[in-house]
Amino acid sequence: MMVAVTLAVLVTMALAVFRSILGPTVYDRILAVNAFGTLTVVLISVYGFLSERPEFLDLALVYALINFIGTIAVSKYVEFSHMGRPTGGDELGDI
Amino acid sequence: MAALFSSHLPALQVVLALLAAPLCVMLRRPNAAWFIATAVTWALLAIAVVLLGRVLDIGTITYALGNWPAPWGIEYRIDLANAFVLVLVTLIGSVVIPYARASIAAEVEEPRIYLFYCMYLLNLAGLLGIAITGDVFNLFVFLEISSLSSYVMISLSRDRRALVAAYRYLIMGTIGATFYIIGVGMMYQVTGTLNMVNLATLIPDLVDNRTVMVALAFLSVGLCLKLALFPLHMWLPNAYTYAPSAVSAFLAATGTKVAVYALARILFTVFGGSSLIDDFGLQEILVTFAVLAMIGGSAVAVYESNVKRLLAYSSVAQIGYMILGLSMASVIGMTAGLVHLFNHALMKGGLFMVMGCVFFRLSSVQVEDMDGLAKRMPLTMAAFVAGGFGLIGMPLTAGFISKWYLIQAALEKGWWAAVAAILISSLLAVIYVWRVVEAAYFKPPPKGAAEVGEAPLSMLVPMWVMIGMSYYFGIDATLTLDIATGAAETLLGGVQ
Amino acid sequence: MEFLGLINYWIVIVLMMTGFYIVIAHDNLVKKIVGLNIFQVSVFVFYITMAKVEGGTAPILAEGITTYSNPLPHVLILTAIVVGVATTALGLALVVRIRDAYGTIEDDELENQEGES
Amino acid sequence: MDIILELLSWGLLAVGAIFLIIGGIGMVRLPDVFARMHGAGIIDTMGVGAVLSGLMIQGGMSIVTIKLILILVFIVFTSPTATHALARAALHGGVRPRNNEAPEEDTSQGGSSSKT
Amino acid sequence: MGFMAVIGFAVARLRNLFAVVMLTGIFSLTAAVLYVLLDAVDVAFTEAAVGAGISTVLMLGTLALTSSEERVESTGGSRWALVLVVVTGAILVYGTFDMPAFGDPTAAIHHHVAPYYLEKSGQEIGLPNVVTSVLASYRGYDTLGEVFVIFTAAIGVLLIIGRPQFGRRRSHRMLVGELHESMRTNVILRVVSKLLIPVILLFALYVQWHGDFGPGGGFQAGVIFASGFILYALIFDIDTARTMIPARVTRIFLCLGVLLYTGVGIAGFFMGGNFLNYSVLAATPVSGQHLGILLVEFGVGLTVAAAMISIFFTFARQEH
Repeated sequence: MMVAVTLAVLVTMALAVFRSILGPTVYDRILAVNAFGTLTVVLISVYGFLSERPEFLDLALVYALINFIGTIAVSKYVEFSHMGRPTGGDELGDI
Repeated sequence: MAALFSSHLPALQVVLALLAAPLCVMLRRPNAAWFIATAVTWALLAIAVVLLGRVLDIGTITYALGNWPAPWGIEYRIDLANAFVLVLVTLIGSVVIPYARASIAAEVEEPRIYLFYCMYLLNLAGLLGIAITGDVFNLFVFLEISSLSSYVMISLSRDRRALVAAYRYLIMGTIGATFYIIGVGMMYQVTGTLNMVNLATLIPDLVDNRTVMVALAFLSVGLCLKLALFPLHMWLPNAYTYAPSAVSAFLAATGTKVAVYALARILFTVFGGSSLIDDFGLQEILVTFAVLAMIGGSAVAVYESNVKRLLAYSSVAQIGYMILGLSMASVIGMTAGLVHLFNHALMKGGLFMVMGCVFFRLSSVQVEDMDGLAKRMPLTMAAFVAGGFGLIGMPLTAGFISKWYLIQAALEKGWWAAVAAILISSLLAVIYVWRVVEAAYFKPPPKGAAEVGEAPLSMLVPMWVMIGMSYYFGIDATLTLDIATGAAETLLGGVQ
Repeated sequence: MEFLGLINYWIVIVLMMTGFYIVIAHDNLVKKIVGLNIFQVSVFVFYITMAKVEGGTAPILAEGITTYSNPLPHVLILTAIVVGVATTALGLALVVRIRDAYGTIEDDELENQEGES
Repeated sequence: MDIILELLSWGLLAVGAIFLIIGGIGMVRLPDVFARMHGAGIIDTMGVGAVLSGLMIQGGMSIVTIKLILILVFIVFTSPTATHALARAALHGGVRPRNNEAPEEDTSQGGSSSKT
Repeated sequence: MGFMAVIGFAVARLRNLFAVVMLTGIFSLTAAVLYVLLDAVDVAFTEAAVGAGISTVLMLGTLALTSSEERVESTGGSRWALVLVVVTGAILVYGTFDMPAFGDPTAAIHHHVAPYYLEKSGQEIGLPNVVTSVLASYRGYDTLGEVFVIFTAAIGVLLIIGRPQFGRRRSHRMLVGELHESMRTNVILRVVSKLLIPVILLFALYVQWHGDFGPGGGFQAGVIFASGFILYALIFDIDTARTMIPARVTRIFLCLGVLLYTGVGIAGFFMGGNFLNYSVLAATPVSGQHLGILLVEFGVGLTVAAAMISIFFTFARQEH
C-alpha cells in the first residue's frame, strides 16, 4: 500500500514538473513548484514509514516551511519585482 | 604558559588568523583592524619560523586535531616543504601589511576598510591552512576560504573592471575547486580514506585502477586552474591588474605559490609512491605547458602597456618556471622550482608594490604615463629596476640563483628545449622590463605632468624590504637552497 | 550485470556535464551561476551515491539495526553545500555590482565595453 | 479494533493517493492559472490530508503522530496562504481569470514579466 | 534522478532566467529527495534549506536587481564548449569502470575509516547521530573551516554590495502609494505569518538541540532561524525588519558564533588536550564530547543564522 502511495506521489510529481517546464505563465510555474514541494513533504513522510524509520519527519516539516517561504518570496518578486526596497533611513547601514 | 602555547604552535599557526578576523569586524575601526592584522601577521611569521626551526631540528611534526588519530581525524603534518611555504606566506603577509595601510586607504572606500583587513586575515588563514594540512578534504575547505576572500579583495578596487575580473576568477576558481572535489571523491571511493599519508600508502596497490587515474587527472586540472598554468591562466591577468595594489602584491606573491605547493603535495606525496605519474605521461604534459607558459606569458608581456598586466603575464611565465622545476621530479629540479617559488614571490611582490606606489601618486600604471617618472619618484623607480633585474635573472639577484639551478636541472635531464625556453623567456623579460625603464629614465616627462613626489614612507620601506630580501637571498642563497633541497627530498622521498 | 551497478554514476555524470556546459557555454552571468550550482549539486549527488550501502539505513544509531550507510561522505557534503552557497552568494553579489557598473549581465557585451574603455 | 484502524488507515491512504493524482491531472489539464490552483488545492487538502491522516493511524500514539499533525497543520495554514499570495500576484500582474463570455485575448497570458 | 536530468536539460535550454531559477529550486528539491532515498538525511535537510530555500531567494533577489531575460543569440563558442564537456564526461565515465557497483557493501570505501565511526562513536562520543559526531568532533576542524567559509561569504557580500552607514542621506519616508505596493496590506499573509514566525523560530531551536539525536544541527537550525526573519522581511518591508535586527546585531552574532567555535577549540589547550579536543572539557570524555559538540553546534547556528540574515538583507536593500 505504501508503495502504491509512493507511486501516486511520484506520478503527481511528474505532472507538476511537466507543468512547471511548460509554463506558460510564471504563475503556473510557481504553482507547480509549490505543489511539487508539498508532494515532497508527502513523499518523505511516506518514505519514512516505508523504510521503517519514521523519525525523520522533521525533514518533511522543513520542506513544508521552505516551500512556503519560497512561494511567498517568488510571489513577492513577480508582484513587485523587488525583494523589499529600502524605503528610507540610511542610518541603517549594512556595513 | 609559554610551554603550553609552544606545544600547540601548529594549531595556532592557522587559528590565530581565524580568531583575529572576527575581532577586526567587531572593532569596526580601520586603524584598530590594521593594528590587529599587523600584530597577528607578525606573530604568525614568528610561529612559522619557530616551526621551521623545529622541523629542521627534529623532523616532521604531526598534530592531531581533537586528538583523533590520523585516518579518523584530521591531522597537521609539517615537514620541510610545508614549513618552507608557511614561512614564505607569512613573510610576504608581514611585509605587505604595513604597506597596505596607505595603499588601501587610497584605493578602497573608507567604510569598507576594516572589513578589508578581516578578509586579508581570512585569506592568510586559508593559505596557511592549505599549506599545513595533511588531509585532502581539509585542503579543499581552506582552499575555498582563501579563494572566496581573494574574489572579494580583488573586487574592492574602484575600477569597475575589477568586478568582472573577480567574477571570472570566481567562476574559474569554483570550477577548479569542483574538479578537485570530484578527484577527492574518486580517490576516497577506491581507498576509503582522506588522509594524505594514508592515501600514499594505499595508492601504489591501485596503480591499474582507472578510477585513480581519472582522480589524478581531475586533481591536477583543478589545481592547475587555481595556479594558473598556461592554458588555464585566463583569470589571472585581469584579476591582478585591476585588484587594489596591495592585494595584487599579496596574491601574486602567495596565492598561486600555495597552489603550486598543493599540486606538488598531491603529485609527489599522495601519488609519489606509485608509478602512475610516469604511466600517465603527466610529466611530459606538465613540461609542455610549462614551456608554453614561459614563452607565451613573456611574449604577451612584451606587448602590454599596462604595467600591472605586464607583471601579471610575467607571473604566468614564472609559474611556468616553477612547474618546469617540479615536473622534472628530480631533487635538483624540485629544489630549483621551490627556490624559484620563494624568490619569485619576493620579486613579484616587490614589483607589484612598486606599481602600488606609482598608482598611489599617478592613479595610473600605463607605461605612457610613466615617462620621466624616475626624476619624480627616484626611490620607487629604482626599486622597479632592482626588481626587474631579478625577473631577468641577473647575477647577484635571487632570480639568478633559481634560474641557474633550473638550467642545471634541465641539463642534467638533457632537456635542451627547456633550457632554450628559459633563455628565450629571460631575453623577453629584458625587453619588457626595459620598456618601463626606458620610459621612466630616458624619456622626458610630458609637459604639464602632475607634480608628484615620492610615495609615503610607510609604502617605501616595505617595498624596499621586499626588494632587499630578494637581493639578500640572491647573494647568500645557502639558506634557501638548503631548506629547499631538504623540502625537495621530503616531497620526492614520499612518506617517511 | 556489472554495468547496472554503474548506471547511477553515469546519470550523475550526465548531470554534472549539463551543469558544466551551462557554465562555460552561456554568456549570461546569472545563468553561469545557476550552472555552477547544478554542477556542484551533481557532484554532491555523486558523493552521496557512493555512500549508500545496500540494505543500510541512515547513519543514526538505533536499536536492532546493523547496517548503516557510510556517514563520512555525508559530512563532507554538508561542508561542501555550505561552501557552495557561500560561492553562490558572493557570485550573485558581484553580478549585482557588475549590472550597476555596466548595465548588462551578458558576458560578451561586457567584453565589448571593456575593449572600448 | 486493530483491524478497523488498519483498514481505515489503508482506506485513507488509498483515497489520498487517488486525490493526489486527480489534483496532478487537474494541474496539467485545466485551462488557466486560476483553475489550476484548484487542482493544486486538491493536492494540498484532500491528498495530503488523507495521506497524512492514514500515516497517523499507522504511527499510533507517538511522537511520530504529533509531528505528522504538525506537518498537516502547517500545510493547512501555509498552502492556502501561498496560493492566495500567488493569486493576488497573478491578478496584479495582469492575468485575468478565463471567462466564457470574455473574448479570447483576455485569456492570454498577461503582464510584462509573465512571458515565458 | 530521471527528474533531475530532465530539469537539468530544461535549465540549459530555457532563456527565461526566472523560469530557470524556479527549475533550479525544483532541481535541488529533487536532489534532496534523492538524498533521503540514499540515507543521507542530514544532507537532505541542508540541501532543502539551502539549495531550495536560500539560494533560490538570493537568485530571485539578483534577478530583481538585474534583468530576468537572457538575450537570445547564437553562441559561436558553444561548439567548443560542447566538445570540452563531452571529453570531460567521457573521462569521467572511463573512471567509473573501476568503481565499486552502487551500494556494494564490500567496496573499499565502506571498510577503511567509516566503520570506525559507526562502531566507536557510540562509546567515544555517545551520540546516536553519527553524522553529527563525525561533523563536530572527528572532523571538527573541517566544520570550523566551513563556518569560516560562510563567515567569509557574509563579510564578502557586505563588502561588495553593503551600503555604508552614513551614505547619502535621504529623507524619503514610505509613501502611501508604496505602502500599497507591499504585502503588508495583505491581511491574510500578515496574520498567517505572524502566527508562523514564532513557530518557525521555535522549530529552529528544536532542530538545533535535537541534532545530536536525529537529523539536524547547527547549520540547518541557523538557516531555518534566518528564514523566519526572511519571511518577516518579505511580508513587511525590509527596513522594518532591519530596524528589528540592525546590521550591528547580525554582525556581532556573526562574529560571536565563530569566536565561540574557535574558543571551544582553544579551551582544549588549557585543559590539556589538542585544539578541538572536547574530551577534556568535562569530567568524563563522553560528557566532555557532549558539551563540546553542543557548544560548537550552537556557534555554528549563531554564525549561520546571522550570515544568512545579513546576506539576504544586504541583497534586499539594494537599489535599482
